[in-house]
Amino acid sequence: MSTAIETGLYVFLLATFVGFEVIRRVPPLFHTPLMSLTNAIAGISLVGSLVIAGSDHGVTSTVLGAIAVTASTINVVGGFLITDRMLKMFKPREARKPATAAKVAANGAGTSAVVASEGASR
Amino acid sequence: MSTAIETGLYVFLLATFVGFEVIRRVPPLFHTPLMSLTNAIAGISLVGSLVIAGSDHGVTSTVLGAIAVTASTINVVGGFLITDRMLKMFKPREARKPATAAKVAANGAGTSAVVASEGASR
Amino acid sequence: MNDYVIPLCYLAAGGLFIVGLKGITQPKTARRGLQAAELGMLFAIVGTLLHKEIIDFTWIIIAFVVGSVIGALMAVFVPMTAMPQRIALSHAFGALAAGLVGTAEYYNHQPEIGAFTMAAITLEVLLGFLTFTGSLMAFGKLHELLPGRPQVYPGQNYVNISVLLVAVGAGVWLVVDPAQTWLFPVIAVLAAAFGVMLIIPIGGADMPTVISLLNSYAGLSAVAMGFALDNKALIIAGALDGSAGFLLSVIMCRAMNRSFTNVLFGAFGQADTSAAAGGAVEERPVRSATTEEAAMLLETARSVIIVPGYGLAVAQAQHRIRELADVLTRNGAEVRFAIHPVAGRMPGHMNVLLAEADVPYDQILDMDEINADFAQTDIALVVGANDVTNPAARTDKNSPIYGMPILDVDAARTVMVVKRGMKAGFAGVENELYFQDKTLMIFGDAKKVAEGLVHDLEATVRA
Amino acid sequence: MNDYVIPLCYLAAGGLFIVGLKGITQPKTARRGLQAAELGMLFAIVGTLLHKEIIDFTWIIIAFVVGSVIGALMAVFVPMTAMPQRIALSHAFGALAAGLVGTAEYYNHQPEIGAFTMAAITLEVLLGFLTFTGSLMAFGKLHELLPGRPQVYPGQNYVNISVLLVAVGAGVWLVVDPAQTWLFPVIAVLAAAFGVMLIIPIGGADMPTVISLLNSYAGLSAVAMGFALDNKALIIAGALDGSAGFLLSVIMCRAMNRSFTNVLFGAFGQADTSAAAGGAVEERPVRSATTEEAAMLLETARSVIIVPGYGLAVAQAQHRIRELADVLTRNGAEVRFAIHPVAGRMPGHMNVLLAEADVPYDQILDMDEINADFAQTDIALVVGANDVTNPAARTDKNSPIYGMPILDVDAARTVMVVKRGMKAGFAGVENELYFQDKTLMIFGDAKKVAEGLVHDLEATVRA
Ligand SMILES: NC(=O)c1ccc[n+]([C@@H]2O[C@H](COP(=O)([O-])OP(=O)(O)OC[C@H]3O[C@@H](n4cnc5c(N)ncnc54)[C@H](OP(=O)(O)O)[C@@H]3O)[C@@H](O)[C@H]2O)c1
Ligand SMILES: NC(=O)c1ccc[n+]([C@@H]2O[C@H](COP(=O)([O-])OP(=O)(O)OC[C@H]3O[C@@H](n4cnc5c(N)ncnc54)[C@H](OP(=O)(O)O)[C@@H]3O)[C@@H](O)[C@H]2O)c1
Repeated sequence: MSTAIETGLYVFLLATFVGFEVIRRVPPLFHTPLMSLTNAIAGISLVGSLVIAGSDHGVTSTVLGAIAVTASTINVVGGFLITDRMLKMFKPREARKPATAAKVAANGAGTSAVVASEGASR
Repeated sequence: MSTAIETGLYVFLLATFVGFEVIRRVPPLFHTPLMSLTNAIAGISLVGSLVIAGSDHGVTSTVLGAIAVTASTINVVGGFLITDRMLKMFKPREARKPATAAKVAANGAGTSAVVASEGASR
Repeated sequence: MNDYVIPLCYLAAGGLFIVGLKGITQPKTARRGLQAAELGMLFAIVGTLLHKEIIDFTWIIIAFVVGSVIGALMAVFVPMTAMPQRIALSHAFGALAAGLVGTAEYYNHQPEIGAFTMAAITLEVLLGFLTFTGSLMAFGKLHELLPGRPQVYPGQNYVNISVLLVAVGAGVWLVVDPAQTWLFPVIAVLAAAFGVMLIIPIGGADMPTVISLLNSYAGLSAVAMGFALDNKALIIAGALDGSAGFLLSVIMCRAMNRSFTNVLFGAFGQADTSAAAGGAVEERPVRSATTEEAAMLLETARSVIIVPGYGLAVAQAQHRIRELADVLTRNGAEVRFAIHPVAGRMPGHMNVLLAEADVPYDQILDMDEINADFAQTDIALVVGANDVTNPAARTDKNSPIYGMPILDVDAARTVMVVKRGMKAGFAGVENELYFQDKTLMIFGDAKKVAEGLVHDLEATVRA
Repeated sequence: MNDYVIPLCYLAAGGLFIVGLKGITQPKTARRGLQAAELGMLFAIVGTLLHKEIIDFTWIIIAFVVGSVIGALMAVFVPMTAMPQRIALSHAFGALAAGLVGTAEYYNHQPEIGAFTMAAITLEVLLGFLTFTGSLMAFGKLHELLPGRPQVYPGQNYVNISVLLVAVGAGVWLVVDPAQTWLFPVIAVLAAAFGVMLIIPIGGADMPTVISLLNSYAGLSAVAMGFALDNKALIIAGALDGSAGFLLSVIMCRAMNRSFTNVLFGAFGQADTSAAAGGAVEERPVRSATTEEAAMLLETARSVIIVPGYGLAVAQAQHRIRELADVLTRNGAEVRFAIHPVAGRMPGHMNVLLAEADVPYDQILDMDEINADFAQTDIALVVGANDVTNPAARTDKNSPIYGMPILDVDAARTVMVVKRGMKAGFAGVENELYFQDKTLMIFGDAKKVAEGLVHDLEATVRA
């Protein structure tokens, strides 16, 4: 068995174990960002695409490579940006914008407990 | 960089990730069996020992190899057997030997709830 | 020098991708994880650009700029409600790249490819083109460019599987006898055709499971590319992608108590259509209420659990619902959100929508965390959710959703349901919940009703 | 043929080891996991025996038989209380094998070893012999062949570190200039010496942390062997071993609120000795009771939490304590066991001892699971545990155990403490708990006291 195959099999086996172990711990809260992050990571097909777009194997090869680079780059750039956009939206209770607290405070008695806890955490 | 080093580094990196992810999930209940199981697995040094004990590099090498094989085999055989012995001891509440239930039953009133629950699970 | 730098770049990339995924297991570390993954990608790209095979950067730069612009625009402008489509589209891009790279590799090195590399390339192209067309179809159904209903005809499954088998057979033949170069385009075309045919019989609402599965295929095609190019970073990234997609689809299937086979070949969701077409909706009395009446009840509630579903996403009502939650909180009620694993249009979708509307994530609870609390809750407010609250899943052995774990909204003292009419949900079954005495229907579009409730509640509170 | 069979055997072994460890994360799958690991080892051995370098099986068979017999005898006859020693001994065996293999490899191939392989062999030998002698020392201290007290002298840490640095420096020199063959034995001897010197200043009760760390070193020496022999199954097994040892020692350090440095270089447990020697034990009044008096109280208790500690293991009292738990249960009380992560003589040791005595594992709870329940408990019965129940960890900033998470036994309505006298525990600090009004001391050997309690309780119940 060639070392390339053997090594490939080891890396695949181990990476799959790691993948399953890590991803099973991702809470449902983050399932959508998880998908978009793995999308971005799958943009790793850039690695193959770049070499083909930049090497000297005739026009067809270069064009196929350029399309592949475009497609992969969309995934990388788009995937990371959108994951970041999503993750920024997730905030714990304490981190809500002060405006809310102000509004709440203006509302008096019934909610004083809530106000107190919000105030304390800042 | 030679492929052997490269591959080795990948395998080490990934296996360490797997190790940490899996072992952090082992409950304290099983920390002792875990240690004895990894001991057994570390008997994998047999792989190196066997080749040295069996190959033709002079007496010294063979003797060193034979000692190494003995030491590794103690780990493998002893480690697996003792882990098995330990794991067999861990039983959930329902699986306790009937004798206990009988003794309990003979004790009447105060414990009828316990008896009932033990009975139902069998 | 590069003999060391390039392999170490790839090694770092592989490690950083894993660190990235580990980050996203916790809210606190999620963004740091993202940055680790970004750094990993940077390493991978730098390592690749150092390859001495690359002699001309013109096309690389052009393609990179074009891709970046498109990617950035998509990332900035896509609304959160359109996440499922976007994900489907990006599977298509990734798979297309894999397919094209495989094709170029084949034609560039064609006569001297070893059997193993040939097998890897064939697999890469097969999975690549299959996932490409399949994901485009999924995109079409999710974006409602294509009809969402399952399109079925007799013997369909056999035809589909035959196409796949022929493609695989051709691949094996090509590996065994590399002289048959005409087989290569045949494989590519058959794979693309199978991708389309696979999605045709699957209903639009099953697309989330399907895109998770396509996620997994896209990952596997990257793995195949890694084997073909002997690049371990590719194999790691592909394996992570593959296991993520696979696990998510398993989680969803389990949460629907359905099997993979049923999702892929079951043409589920047909009943839905036929029932709607036949107008077979039964006329049984339900208690319905206006938003004013509902607001009066809500005003007295000390604890409210809001259950958002697919209808909330469709109506884009997340911001209005958050306002409603704010008003209720100001009125002194404890308000929480309960999320079923398959509520909405993709895994975790409801969470993102609520986060977008500024609902703090510790107010959003998973099914397992909150189910026991319904019994101590004054009002369960179901907004555009249906199947995930249907008690038939617990009791009716003949129901298609029997055995699916559900949110126990019927344990709450009062249940309010916001939906447009009495139509069934995705599974096409009637919901006994609506006919219970404790249930109050508030008919209307989720966004409008939420607006009305906020308005009336503010009026009541002020009064 | 073997070109395929051997690598696949190793691949299978690597995978099965992981599956094995995954199994042991849950009681239900633990034994299946063990079987997977055994199968993996079988694959690894078969794969190795197919190597064509092996030409003579005589010595292999002899060594294998001898090893199997010794291993089996040890496995069958070692008592559970002696687990820590046995584990230390098996680290020594594993590390010895690694060191010897490295030595043989070096002398067999000596002039033609590449720099990388040479570095791997050096590391293997260094870690191997260091771990070998270190583990033997740990065995000696645990088995009480050597004095348990830390043996310290001024400047000790500097001397030790110098020895290690010289050994590492010699290793680097040898890799750079392979002609200096005389360096090899120097490295081996220095490593062995360092192993001894490392353990001398560490107290017997810190041995559990130390053996976990040695576990990790033994794993790393297997990894180095894997690099030297280019064998990936070795690297995987070594990495698993290494991460297990490392994680366990981290868990223990955290549970003691101490740092690695403190454990390795802190000569902790000295205070203990000096206090005992100086007879500085303060004479303050405590409430003490006979077993009859205690039995009368226990008879009325509806809920009892038993807190076993190091003293229970020393007294081998696990079977008697289980009988006590049985009698209490028969008397209608709810009985549970609370285990602190560092109670006893090695991680998880208390669990094994209780399991041996037939206590069902769902009656045994970890600190985090049970701490909140002490407040609703009638009697907390502390048997041979001390530091892990000391409230000073919560309140007294000057205490050496300040910040260590403890079992909140003082929240129970009544606390009973079984120990031989008023001596301090491992950390050498007094325990305020014993002077509280709600605390009752029952002085005596844990086993004897437990026997007495069972006897008196049975008498009381019968009466
Ligand atoms: N999330 C996933 O990843 C995923 C994956 C695969 C399958 N599924 C399936 O999708 C379903 C999800 O359950 P679900 O409870 O969220 O949805 P559902 O059962 O499909 O019900 C959604 C309800 O929302 C109502 N609705 C639609 N548009 C509305 C609007 N604009 N305003 C107010 N209400 C509106 C509909 O009733 P009206 O027409 O009467 O308004 C419908 O009954 C499950 O059957 C699940 O198995 C989900
Ligand atoms: N488990 C681990 O892996 C680990 C690792 C590193 C360090 N440690 C350390 O070890 C300590 C463990 O705490 P622990 O509470 O279990 O033990 P401890 O604090 O050392 O106390 C044990 C107590 O048991 C009593 N005892 C000894 N022999 C006895 C016998 N035959 N019958 C009755 N009582 C007996 C002793 O008091 P008398 O002399 O008065 O009888 C002593 O106070 C902690 O300080 C921890 O940091 C543990």
